[in-house]
Amino acid sequence: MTHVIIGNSAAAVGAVEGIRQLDKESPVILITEEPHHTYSRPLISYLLSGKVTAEKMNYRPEDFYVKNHITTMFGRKAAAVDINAKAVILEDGGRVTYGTLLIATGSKPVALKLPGIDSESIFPFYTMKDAFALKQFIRDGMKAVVLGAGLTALKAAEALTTSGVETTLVVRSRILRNFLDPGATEKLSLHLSENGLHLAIGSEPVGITGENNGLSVRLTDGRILACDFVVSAVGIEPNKELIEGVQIATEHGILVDQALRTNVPGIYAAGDVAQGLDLLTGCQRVIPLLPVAYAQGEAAGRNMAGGNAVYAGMNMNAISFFGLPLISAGVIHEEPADEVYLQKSQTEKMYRKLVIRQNRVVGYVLVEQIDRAGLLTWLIREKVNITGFKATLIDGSFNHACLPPKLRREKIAL
Amino acid sequence: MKRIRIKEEYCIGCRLCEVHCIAAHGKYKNDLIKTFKRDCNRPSPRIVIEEKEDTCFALPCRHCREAFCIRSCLTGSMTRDPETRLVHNEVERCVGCWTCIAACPYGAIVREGRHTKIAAKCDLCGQDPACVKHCPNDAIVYEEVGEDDHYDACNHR
Amino acid sequence: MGFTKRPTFRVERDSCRCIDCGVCVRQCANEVHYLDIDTKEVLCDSTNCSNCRRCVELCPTGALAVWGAPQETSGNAAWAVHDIRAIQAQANSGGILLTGMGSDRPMPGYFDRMMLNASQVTNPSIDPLREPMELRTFLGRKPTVLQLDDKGKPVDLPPQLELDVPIMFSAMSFGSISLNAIKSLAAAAESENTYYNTGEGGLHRDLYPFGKNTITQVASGRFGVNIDYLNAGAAIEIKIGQGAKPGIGGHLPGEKVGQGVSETRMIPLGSDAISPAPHHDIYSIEDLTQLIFSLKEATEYTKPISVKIAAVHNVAAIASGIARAGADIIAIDGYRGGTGATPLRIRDHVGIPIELALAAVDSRLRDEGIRQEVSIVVGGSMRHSADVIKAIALGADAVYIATAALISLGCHVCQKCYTGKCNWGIATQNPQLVKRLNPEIGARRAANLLRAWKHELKEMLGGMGINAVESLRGNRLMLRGVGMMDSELRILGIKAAGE
Amino acid sequence: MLREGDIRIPSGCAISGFINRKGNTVSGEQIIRSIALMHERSNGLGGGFAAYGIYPEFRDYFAFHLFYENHAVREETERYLNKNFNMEMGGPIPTRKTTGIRNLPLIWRYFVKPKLELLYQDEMNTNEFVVERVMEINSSMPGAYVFSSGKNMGAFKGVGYPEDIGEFYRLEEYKGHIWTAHGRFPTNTPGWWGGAHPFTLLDWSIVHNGEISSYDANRRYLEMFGHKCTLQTDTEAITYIFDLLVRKHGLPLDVAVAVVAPPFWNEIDRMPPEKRAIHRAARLVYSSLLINGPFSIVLGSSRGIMALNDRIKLRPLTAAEKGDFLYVASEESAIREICPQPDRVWMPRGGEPVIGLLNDQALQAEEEEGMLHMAVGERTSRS
Amino acid sequence: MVTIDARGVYYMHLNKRIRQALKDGALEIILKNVNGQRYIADAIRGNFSFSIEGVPGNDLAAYMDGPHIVVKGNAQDAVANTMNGGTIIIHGDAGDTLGYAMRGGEVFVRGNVGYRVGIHMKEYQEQVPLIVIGGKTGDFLGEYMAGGIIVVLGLPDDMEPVGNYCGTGMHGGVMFIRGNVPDYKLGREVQKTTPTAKEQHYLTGIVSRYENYFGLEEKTVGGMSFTKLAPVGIRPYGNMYVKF
Repeated sequence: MTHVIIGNSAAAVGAVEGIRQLDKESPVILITEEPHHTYSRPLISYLLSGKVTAEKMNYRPEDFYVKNHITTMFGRKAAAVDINAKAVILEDGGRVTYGTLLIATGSKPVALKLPGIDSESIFPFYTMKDAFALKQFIRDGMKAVVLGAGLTALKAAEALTTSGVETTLVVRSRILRNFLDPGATEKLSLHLSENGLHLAIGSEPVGITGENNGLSVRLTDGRILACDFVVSAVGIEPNKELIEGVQIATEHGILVDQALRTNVPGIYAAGDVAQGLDLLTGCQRVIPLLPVAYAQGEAAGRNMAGGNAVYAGMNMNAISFFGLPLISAGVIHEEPADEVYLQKSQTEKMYRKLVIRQNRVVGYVLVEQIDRAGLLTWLIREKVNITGFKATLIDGSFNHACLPPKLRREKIAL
Repeated sequence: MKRIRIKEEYCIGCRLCEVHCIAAHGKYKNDLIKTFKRDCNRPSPRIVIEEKEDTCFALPCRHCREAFCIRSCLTGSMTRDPETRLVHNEVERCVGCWTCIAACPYGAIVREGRHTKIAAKCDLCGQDPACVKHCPNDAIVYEEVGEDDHYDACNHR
Repeated sequence: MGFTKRPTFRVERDSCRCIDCGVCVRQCANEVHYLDIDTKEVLCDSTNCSNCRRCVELCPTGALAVWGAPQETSGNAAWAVHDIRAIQAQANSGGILLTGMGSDRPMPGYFDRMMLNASQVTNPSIDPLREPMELRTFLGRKPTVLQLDDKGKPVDLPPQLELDVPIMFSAMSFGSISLNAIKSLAAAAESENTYYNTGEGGLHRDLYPFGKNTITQVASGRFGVNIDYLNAGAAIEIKIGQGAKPGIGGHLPGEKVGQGVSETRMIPLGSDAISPAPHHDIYSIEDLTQLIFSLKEATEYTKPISVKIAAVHNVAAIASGIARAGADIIAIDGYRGGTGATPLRIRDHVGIPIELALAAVDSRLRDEGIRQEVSIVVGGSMRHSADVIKAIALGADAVYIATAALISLGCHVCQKCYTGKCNWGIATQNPQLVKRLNPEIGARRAANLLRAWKHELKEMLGGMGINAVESLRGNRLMLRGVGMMDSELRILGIKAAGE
Repeated sequence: MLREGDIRIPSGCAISGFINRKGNTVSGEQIIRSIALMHERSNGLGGGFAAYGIYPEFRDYFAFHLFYENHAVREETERYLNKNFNMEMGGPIPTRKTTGIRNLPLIWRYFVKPKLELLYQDEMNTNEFVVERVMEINSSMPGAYVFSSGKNMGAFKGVGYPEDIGEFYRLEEYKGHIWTAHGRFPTNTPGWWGGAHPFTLLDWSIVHNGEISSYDANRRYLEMFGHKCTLQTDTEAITYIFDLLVRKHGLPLDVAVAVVAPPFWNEIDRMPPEKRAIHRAARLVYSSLLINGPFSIVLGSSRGIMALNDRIKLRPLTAAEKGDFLYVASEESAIREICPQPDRVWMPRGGEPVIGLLNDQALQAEEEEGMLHMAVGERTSRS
Repeated sequence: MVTIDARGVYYMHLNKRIRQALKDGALEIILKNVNGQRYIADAIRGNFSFSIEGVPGNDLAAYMDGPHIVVKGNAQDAVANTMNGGTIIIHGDAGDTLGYAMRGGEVFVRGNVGYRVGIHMKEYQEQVPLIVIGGKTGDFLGEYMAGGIIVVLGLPDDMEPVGNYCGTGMHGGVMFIRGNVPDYKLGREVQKTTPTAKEQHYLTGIVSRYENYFGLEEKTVGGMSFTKLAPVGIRPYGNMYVKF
């Protein structure tokens, strides 16, 4: 049976590895509009700031596809899927028939609709290509305005600042509100400011004027930010054009069950394009995070190869800005019935929040002191009843020795 | 394949494993005094003692069969050696995003030193683990295990 | 009284080598080492140092040393420092001085003044590495005449203990030492085919699998003694006395009676375990017969019964009585024997040297023609294999070792067993200290000790041209005394060197 | 200087012996030639012989051979003998002047029977009575020493080379069916006649080559049972061991052999159960009677002879057969000297006894209640 | 039911026969003409019953665990030595060291007992040994006592029920002595109190069991009150020693 994968990022790589764990023989065809090897999309800000070189962007070694006996079709855009004929129709007219198909087309930036947005000095920041373009453009001493409050926007702003560009981040509501609670945002905001990133909080751009000699970004609060260029990173959305008109069920993304199956037999979806199971809520949700994409891809790949994998994702994000690490996972915004435990230092950046629901940890936010966060992630993922060692979680002394002996032995197989 | 096995009942909480782990991974290889007195960038211990009242034991990386760190790694630097089946971090490719720290259920991945942005974890010291060698009570042993006996609690999902 | 307690030992930290890793802090149960919160440095206060040397041994950089405290200079030839200190302690408290281990006084011993023989020309020494060398030893009553039935088959022999090496681990109870220490000895006894002794503290359930290498003890406290216990081991030993405290009972303080000890001794958690000085069913020798045979009845005559006594003045006559009372083994403990806790004056001033006691007992039993009816086991500071072989030449069938066994497990002879804070996990019931002794390591080390001594025994035997240990037993011609008085030579039954 | 017997003197030796299983007697000339051939193995400080069947006319009497230092002792001893025994005949043993023999004691011989009333009074059997009296004389009458006390047998020994001793005692004039001989190489020069081999008790005699490392262990055990080892010699102890095991404890000779030269434990452990049981029991009960160290012995008795090596064969021993004759000696040459063409020659293994018994007919003539129980085959082999 | 005539039978043979009978399935053994045979029921475990006619020898029921023994006569020394469980009813007097180191089970003696009774008696979890003595006791009653219950009824009410040095070294358990015990007779480790109501109720039960076992009329044991003896502390010698 031929397995076909559309995509070339984490979910696609996960699928390749998932398939090959169980099926070393069957042909696998990977179709991607990108003309190059798989790379790690989150690293584009590192590329911009010069922390990594293009060569080190590779998400897997150069020979990865060869070693896994994958037929790659780089630079070939899949245009449509013919579910009756079980074939992928390429933009260039080619057809690739499949036994199983994985749609891992990822997401694309949300286009900002704004007067003047079509200026040449307005840069998207989503692909390696975008990062290269921006890197070519910037010069020390330039001024930039970054639009957006998500991870991409912040990483771009950080990279620009680090590169000597005086940068202002325009944030409509709150920085990283999907990942941080207000307390953590406060710590982060302070840190960003201290490191020279200007923040324009609580406003939106209403228009951009000017041309090559300088742009002016007008904000809702009346301010006008002069800059040399604008980076737009206001959000992403699932890249599901491919299946328009096909009977594959979608909401925000392509709906998949816990086995990553779409409603059409033989067709799977994974990654940013998929709207898969959320471990915590049990609902289907797009979770546009690389670890989730990879894990979904891997599970989908196993299932394509006849395996029996299930996966439910959860919010889990680790990031750092100007050296300040932050990790959050699960439920960040508590509900009224939840117990919340907060620790924060008045003078330092340390911040720690724990959300407990029915004697189970359901979420946490850590700033600065992030060590061993995975223990908490594990508690969330395994839905461990914390009665008996809750106090150690609250005071922060929690470690494996605090677990009840039976649970500890099961986990660690001492 | 050989793996580290820990024996909770014999761990005496002396933390010699941590001390020797630091020295084994520092630039003055295995020289404790130089490592601790001269290396202000000395590495973090890859093994930590878990301790609570009467209970204590060492906990290094389990090299899980289904490793969350590998799945989570943003750069692909966390990989599994096809020969030894060990999970290791290619430090040249690691950017210190700490996603692995968020993912590792054992808390066995640490931030290296004070100033680097590299994740560090147990590498079994090239098949001769310093922690095992210096454990005074054989609470950490290095022994042959079958593929299926691999101590691993991560393969639930 | 407002005097500051002065340290007996001085801990010295070489700051050039100390890396402030804190291993010493975590290992010292006496809280000598500590981490200074302000300076983040590891410091120490010697006041409570017992010189157990745990910190010295575990310090990864060798930064620590422990010395005898230098300010103790007030003694003189007539008034030794320890005498002065004892008076001060008693003036403070009004109490009986309590101490642990065997005596640290230079008690006269004879092993070091007896030299072994070796073959030269007239008979060959034997190379034990390549030629057979037998140490197998049987303990138990031997019939005077080997009775054969009509078919020439031997008629039932009395039960025997069979040892591959004539060294056993002496009685140390669970309570006085940790379960891990006992497990170590039990496993070593199993691997080397010899026996360990439960002492009077009962038999923990984890030790039942070692039954065939176990000697269970019945002492005056009868702790943990029930039918299962009596049947669990290979032999039963009635403890009358021990060398470190002849005539004195035992006392395990309630704080050492934790869950395990409580279950094993079958006494309530936290209660004192007091062993009366005598067995209250033995006030005379015929009562001993009664106890011996009650145990034989209880075990249906399947196990040899040993009787352990301290070496005291009249030991030869007592031993003869014990043999005639029906004991199969007599264990004699000399005045240098150790213990977990004993009144100091008793330990240092009661009893007689094991060498003389052994020689006297062996001779006496031979004079009475009953030596074969009972095996003799001696203990009390058997420091090395040469002590063992000399004891056998004097007439012992086997020896008991205890202090040496504990040293093999890690004991550094700091003599503070009675505090319950043994940093080596041996003489303690504190779970965190107990786990410091990994019984797998302990078993390996104790077995190594036995094997090492076994090799040495063989080497010395081979030198004497003897290839079976029984040919050395009571073979006093293989010994010569140096620097002894005639009376001592006579009692030992040996000639002076050169004769 | 301490006299031999007060101290223990290790020594090396030559031994030889033979038996005619039909009981046919030969003169002492042969055994002298045999032992003389091994002249180099001795140093002139001891030689001796045991001969069985030499006193047929006194078959029912214990033949006591004694050394006396002087006539006063002799008279005292004779008083003691007369008090305890009925004496059939007594007088000096005939000797001849020989150049190699000096410093000779008085050497007397008596043919005696225990006084019946004393036997009844002490409730003792004859042998026990005799042993006790011999021990008494040897331990408490300085200057008197019984060196032979069996029936229809005798030991002849002294200080000198064995061939000289043989000549001195005029052994060519005796005819016996068992002869054993010994040439001694002691490590000092005590010159005491009692120290020479063979050592005897009742009709046991032993000639021994080697030194027993287990001597004191053996001795102290034996002494518990009334054997007084007065001579500080290991050979004497061997005699007593066999006396204890075979005569007093009634064990078969092969069990006695399993005591004195037992197989190693690992061999015992590999034996079939029944055999293992007897070997285990023998070693366990009589562990103190294991004879450790180098030895080869020829044990003589009125039933026959047994030659035995220590269990790891640290001393030489050769055996040979020719017709009714069984020969054993330290060296093959000593056998070939008197039996040039044996039917068979072999070297027994360590701990493997070579046993030659008188056949039934010959035995009938020698039978005596309570003596030997060599209820074993001619040769026992343990493997 | 098996009856064994013990007249002239050496104890080893008698006990061997008893063990054999039990192995063969006997549940009840009647021993007739017992006179001095030692170790009867020594280390016997199980739900057996013994009826002993005569005077059993020393160490009756040593290490015993379970059986029910009725002695129709006096018993000698060391009855119930280190006993673990079972019941012994003695229809007469008993000797010294009865119940030495006894850990469980019950002994009822109709008459007097000797010295050192209940010495070093213990208890462990649900095992609480009980000795009930109808008559008087010798000195050192309950010496070293570490657990269990001793009840002395002191019948007839003509003189003090216990001897001197009662409860010396006692560090566990409790004794109830019917009538008074003058202070001079007590070890310094013992304190004297009055039984609680609950204990009184317990003692009433004990008394009626005593009367029952020995076929006595109700109220044979008169109404005299009990003195309770209990240890001052569980660490009687805690301050005796100075760590050196």
